[in-house]
Amino acid sequence: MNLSYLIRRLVAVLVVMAIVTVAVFAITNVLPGNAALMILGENATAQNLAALERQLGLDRPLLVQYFDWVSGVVRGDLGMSLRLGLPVAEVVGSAFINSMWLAGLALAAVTVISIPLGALAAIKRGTVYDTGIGVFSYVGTALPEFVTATLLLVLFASPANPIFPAGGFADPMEDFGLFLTHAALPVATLGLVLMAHISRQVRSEMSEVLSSDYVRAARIKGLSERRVIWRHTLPNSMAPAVAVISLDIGYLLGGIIVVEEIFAWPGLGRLLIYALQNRDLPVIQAITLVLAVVYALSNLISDLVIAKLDPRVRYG
Amino acid sequence: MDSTPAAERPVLTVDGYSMAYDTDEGRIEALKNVSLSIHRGETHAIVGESGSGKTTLAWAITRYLPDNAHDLGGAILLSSEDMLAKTAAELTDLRGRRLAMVYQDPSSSLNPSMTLGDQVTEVLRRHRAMSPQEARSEAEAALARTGIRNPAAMMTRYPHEASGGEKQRVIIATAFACNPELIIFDEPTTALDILTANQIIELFLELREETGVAALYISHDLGLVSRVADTVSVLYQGEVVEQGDLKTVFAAPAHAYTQRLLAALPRPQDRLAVAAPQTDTPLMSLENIGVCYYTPSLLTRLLEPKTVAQYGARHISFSVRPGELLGVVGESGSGKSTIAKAATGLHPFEGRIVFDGKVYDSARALDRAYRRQVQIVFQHPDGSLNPRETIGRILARPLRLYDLVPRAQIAKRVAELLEMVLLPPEFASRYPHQLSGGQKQRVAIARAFAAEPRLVICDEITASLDVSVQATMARLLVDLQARSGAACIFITHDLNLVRQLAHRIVVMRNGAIVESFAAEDTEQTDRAPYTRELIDAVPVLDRPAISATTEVPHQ
Amino acid sequence: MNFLTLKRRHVLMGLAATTALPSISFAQSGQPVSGGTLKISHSTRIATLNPLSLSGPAEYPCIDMLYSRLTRIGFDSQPHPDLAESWVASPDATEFTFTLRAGVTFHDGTPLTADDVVATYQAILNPDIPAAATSVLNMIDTVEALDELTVRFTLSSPFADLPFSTAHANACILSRSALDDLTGLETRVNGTGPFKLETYDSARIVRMVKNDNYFVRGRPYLDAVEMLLFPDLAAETANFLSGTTDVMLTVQQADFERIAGSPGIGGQRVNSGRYVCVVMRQDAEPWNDVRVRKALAKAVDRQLLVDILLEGLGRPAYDSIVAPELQYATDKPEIAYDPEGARALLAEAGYPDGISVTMVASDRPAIRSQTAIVMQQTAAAAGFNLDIQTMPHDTYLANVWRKGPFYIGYWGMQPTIDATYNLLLTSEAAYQDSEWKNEEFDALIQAGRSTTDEAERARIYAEAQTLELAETPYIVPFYEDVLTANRDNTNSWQVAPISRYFYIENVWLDS
Amino acid sequence: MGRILSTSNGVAGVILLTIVLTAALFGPWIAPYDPQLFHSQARLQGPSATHWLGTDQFGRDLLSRILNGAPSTVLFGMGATSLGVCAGTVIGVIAGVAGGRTDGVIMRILDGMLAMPELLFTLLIVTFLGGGTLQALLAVGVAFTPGMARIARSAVLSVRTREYVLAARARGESRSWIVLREVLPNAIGPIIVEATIRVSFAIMIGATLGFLGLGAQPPSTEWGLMVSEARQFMFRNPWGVIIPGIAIAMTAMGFNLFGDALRDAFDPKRSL
Repeated sequence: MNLSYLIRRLVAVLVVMAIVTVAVFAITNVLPGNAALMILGENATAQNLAALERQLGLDRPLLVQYFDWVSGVVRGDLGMSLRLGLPVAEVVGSAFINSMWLAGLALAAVTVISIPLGALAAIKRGTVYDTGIGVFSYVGTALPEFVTATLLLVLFASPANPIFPAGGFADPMEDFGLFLTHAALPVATLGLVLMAHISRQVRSEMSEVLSSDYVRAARIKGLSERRVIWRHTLPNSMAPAVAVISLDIGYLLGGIIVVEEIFAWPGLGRLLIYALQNRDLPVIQAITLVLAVVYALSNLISDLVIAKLDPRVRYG
Repeated sequence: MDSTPAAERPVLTVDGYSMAYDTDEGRIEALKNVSLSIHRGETHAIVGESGSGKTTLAWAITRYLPDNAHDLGGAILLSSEDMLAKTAAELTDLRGRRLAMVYQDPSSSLNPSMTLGDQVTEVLRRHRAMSPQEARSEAEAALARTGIRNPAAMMTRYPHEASGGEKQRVIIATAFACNPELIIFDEPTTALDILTANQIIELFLELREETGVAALYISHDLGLVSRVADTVSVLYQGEVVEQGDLKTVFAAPAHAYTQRLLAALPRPQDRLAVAAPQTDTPLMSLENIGVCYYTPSLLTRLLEPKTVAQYGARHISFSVRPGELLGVVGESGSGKSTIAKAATGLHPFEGRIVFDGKVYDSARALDRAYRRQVQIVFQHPDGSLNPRETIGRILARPLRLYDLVPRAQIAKRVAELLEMVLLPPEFASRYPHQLSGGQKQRVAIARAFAAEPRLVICDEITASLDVSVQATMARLLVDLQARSGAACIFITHDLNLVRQLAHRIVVMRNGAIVESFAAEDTEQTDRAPYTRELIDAVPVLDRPAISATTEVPHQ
Repeated sequence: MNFLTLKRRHVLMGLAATTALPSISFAQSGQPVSGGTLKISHSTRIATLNPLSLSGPAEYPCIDMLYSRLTRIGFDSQPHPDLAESWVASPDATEFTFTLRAGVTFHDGTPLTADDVVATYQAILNPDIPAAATSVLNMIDTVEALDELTVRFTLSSPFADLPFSTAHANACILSRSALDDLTGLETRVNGTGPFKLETYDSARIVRMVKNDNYFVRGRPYLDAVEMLLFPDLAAETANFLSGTTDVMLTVQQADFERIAGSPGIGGQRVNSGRYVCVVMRQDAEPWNDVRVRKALAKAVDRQLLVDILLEGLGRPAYDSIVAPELQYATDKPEIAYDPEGARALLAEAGYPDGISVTMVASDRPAIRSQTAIVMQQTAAAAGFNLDIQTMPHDTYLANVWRKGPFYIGYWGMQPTIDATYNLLLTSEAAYQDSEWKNEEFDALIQAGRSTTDEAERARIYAEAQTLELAETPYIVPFYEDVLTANRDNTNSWQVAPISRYFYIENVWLDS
Repeated sequence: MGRILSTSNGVAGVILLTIVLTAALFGPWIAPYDPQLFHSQARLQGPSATHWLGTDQFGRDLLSRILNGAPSTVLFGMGATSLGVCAGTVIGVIAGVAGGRTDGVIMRILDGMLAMPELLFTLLIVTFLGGGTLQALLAVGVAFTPGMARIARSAVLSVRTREYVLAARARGESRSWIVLREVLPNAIGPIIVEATIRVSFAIMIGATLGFLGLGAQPPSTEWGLMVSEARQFMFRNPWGVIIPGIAIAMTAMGFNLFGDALRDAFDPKRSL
């Protein structure tokens, strides 16, 4: 991984950030109504509205607002949330941590479960495992999160059998066990779609490796089936598997938005929907920026992991 | 179990073996009643064209058949033990220890994420129960035996860090590691360039003498087989049509198919070239042509100054006289195809092209008149024709583009073109996927000549065809050249074929011209060492030429 | 225990109201026990604690616990003393003098003085500071502190209901130091209320703890109150039923029966004046013609709306924005669902084959679009072909509210008839959107607010209400009930019809 | 077509698709009741003889609403995808054919648009256009464009290096002829396959927008909206949530299976 490639990737990330912020700024500002109107709601007399707009700085020309905001970001100050009257960094910060807990757990569960599942389906091609996983993967990818979430709520968190709490959050630092019970259903919802998709991809990658010349050569060398799978097939399927997972991180970050809304998980997703409904521009900007950076970094990290797993891959 | 003593008992006996594949279109017989036997120290060659079933035989012997394959009958005995009866456990124990294999493509047959050393030691530790240290030193010795210069370093390298030749040596070392009774060689040199292939053949002969191992050598190249094999079986559509001692079979082939294979072998002495051109004024000359594939970007130049631009070919100058056939010979990566792309404006180039007196100094300068007079035919028949168009419309396109023929006569002209390349006129309404490789290449040639060009560039047009089809394609090209008076630049890696067709030959290596000479001066002593090496590397059978019969319809 | 109807009581104005805080005795079990933490679940975010401008349903209980006001509306919808022990009004209702309770301190220990009251009201009346209470206090001319504990208000025009206005939810008394840092008000609290703010995490929880030196002895009973946010109704309901929370602030009509019927839970249904209204802009066709408005009034099946939308938890209304509970409210004649009558009126008004018109409904709260959908069904038979157009709330606020010809409004209950009419129907009303300009009506309202004579005010407001019914400026199909629920261990949890005052200091938990 | 039916995926896909498409085309006409009609006595009932799939909170017949909602949900998915496919293909082909600097610039912009998760990107555009079915359709279409452009570009690039295209360029064919007659006919295959699979994704996003209240607005019978409206009554009549959920899943699965079968028919080598 030589220097020029790394610099080019980082420059690309910065360019993307610029595009994202301009786009978000343009989008949220062209709409009718603004944060002040939303705060006052039906108490918005003309006089009240003008006062609040002045207080929130919404009366300044668009371009001035944008460059003030950018100069703030460069200094690390993301500005104040229009609706919540709190520094955006604080509001988005705590939400970010909660969302990363959710995304992290979902990603871990997905990786631990879907890779072996996919491998099993590929190795035992044509058997009941294969078709079973095939059906699971098709059903999984066809259920939107809000349907899965609602069904899980009805099944596991209804008053009839409250196995899991129906949403809500517990601080992992204070009581990790309680936190896990709260996180169980959201992680399951997020994970289901991903597991279905990734196990199918791993299955097709593994099948290709199993039909490769070098696996055939390994078998003809008389190596035990276990060694052929563990030493020749799996290592070479890891790189494409990681590539598939990194592609789905975007889907995961999107899915968070819906799952947090349903399970009352105080994360970025829910904050974003609240900010969008209330035209809270600085918060929308901050969240979009954070999600885009997380997405770009995860792609970069997965590229590094792939380079580590597959010696052929050189970035130059 | 017959009582012949171990020495005379054959290592491998295939007795009346047949098998078939179940496919969507029903059951297809791949091997019909195949019998052969190989004794210790003997090398038995299986010769046949693609689709003859020779590779299927290799998988049958190693019992590594896909799920849709079924044994129909007969036996395969390894030292009189029936392989068909072996259990999976017995097979895993036997493979690598008593039976090994060397593959056609070394770069895809090695695990990309494992060092070369580990891929040799794992066989030793599996079958000869060696400790890791013993295995490592034994592996190093095995690599050294295959002539690899620095075996210790090679042990730690990954496959992508070694050349094609080095990888094939590692595979050979792995195969010989446990002194197996039988090794199957499945076209081990096809994927390598001629010189490296030659070295691998030498290595094979040495190791065979040393170990006395029985070898089954599968190949489509009769010339090569004549250098390595003691006995031979000729396979045609799954059947052994001829078998016996190699010398006698090649000297007096009994079966028509064998005769045709031998006849199709290009021999420099069987000259096919049209009459040499009289005038010396060139039709086209390339002056100092250079093609650059990669120029480092500003950023890379800033950070890694040592990266340099990479050229496909540089300082190339040669000329072609009207009606002449100029042979351009070189290995893959020598830049010969790059010149073809430059000459047809498919890739920007430096330097000048002078055609029929007119000067062109860049790819964009090549105007329509030039493009009509200079046509190109490519190597892969499958890729040359647009799968979505009928053969008739493909052939009609040049006629319409250069409006050579009034609209009404186009259909008639297309029929004439098809006959010109010995294809029935009703092929006009067919689609490319309904034709064989040879037939598709003929349509591509017909399309080139449809434009009534003055120069046709043939970029390895015979490389992906079977030997027998190659011969007829070469003869067709020469006939069309004679009839149309067009000049031709014939690009190939097959020196014998080019010596049959060309008036002059240009030898290229690493993007530069080694030398150029008249075809008849090839055997001169003052040839450049690289050219001499090329000539020696390709053995020529000393059979007298036999007139070729018409092509067997199946192709 | 449900408060079905509240009996109306007149408070004699003119005399210093000296009655102490109404000690509401409950036929509940046993003596109140102090201690414990009350957990209240709610589904809308507590976006800010700034008492001057907040308006969220979950935000009102917070400032009711954290702050006090001069006066406070009781469960009888009448103003009661709070920080002001007593007040005296001049006969012509242009001057009011409030005497503050002695020995009251803010949460930070600083004493409450008249100067704090004056500073608070000057902030509310300051045009540069956004304040929701301005519309009901704009008649105040000057506010002066006569001495440490007395404040005098002089009004620019007579206004008998000032004690109702000083009880406005957003008229909390702030300390002078708090008023210097306005943005600080969003997150920091220094009030005089029964509870002090401990943690404020708008995404999850607002926790308030007991204020030991609250000016009412022996209150509050609770050690702490936690407001827990559940944006998703299903999650909120499940947590409440499973006992994680003690009180569910607002219960949806759809779930009320099921929740109230669950073991260990008591549902409370309080009639209130919250209403949905159909706004018909009368400066253009066809709504300028009163017959068309009357025809639409006949095209609405009010009982069906109550049964289907409110699951019966509400009362049909007959096109008056004045809630029955309000002082001087008169009984309104029923308007039956009469499609033929409506069709005849339309024909008479020149629309023989009915009217097609677009009705706009914002998507929040959902009751707006639901009302529109049900009206579409019933009005079709009466010759009204309604095309329902739903849109996000922000687009509605910006483009349609007070501009569009025909849309659904949704308003909470106001404390007095004067406040109710001045909000919407008088020509200079704060949020006038019907363009129904009637001088006679304006004069009546002006007169109503300037006399303190009970009988006179009753006559004036009765006449105003008959005028409203005659002209039908709005179609008001029903009044919603306020629905809340609490576990059996939570005692004397109540919600006022106006749902701004909660008296959580009186709530106590069984041990 | 034969090859598509040969695999089990293909058969399942075709069956599901026929059900869904018949519902989408003839739904409103074969619905037993008017989807907006109230049966106020039969509110929130499970499946019964009169109402085969039960009723919602206003007593409206769920089967009629599903059939009536089919066109808006399914055609939404197809409309949004075809919008994304057309725009994406045009951009992808331009990038693929032009190559060099234009290709670089277009790819950077696409990377910018793909930097955000697709649902987030759609949410932003929907708030930009304001809620509503048409706006949601436009938003999903725009959100799909970068993904489709990338696929179109790679399809074009893989075809551009084929020798029959090089032969055409060598012959001196015009660029537009090469694109229309040689490149596109052969690149369209993978594009259509990807488009079919993306329709299921578009339907799910459309339903999610409906669920969040940013897509179709009441009284529409869009399935996502139906689920969100029924959630309030889920413990009194779970069918209100389950039935639209199953309908969405069936449609998405139908397109997924059919898309995979189509992909296998085009290049069997990559079959699963």
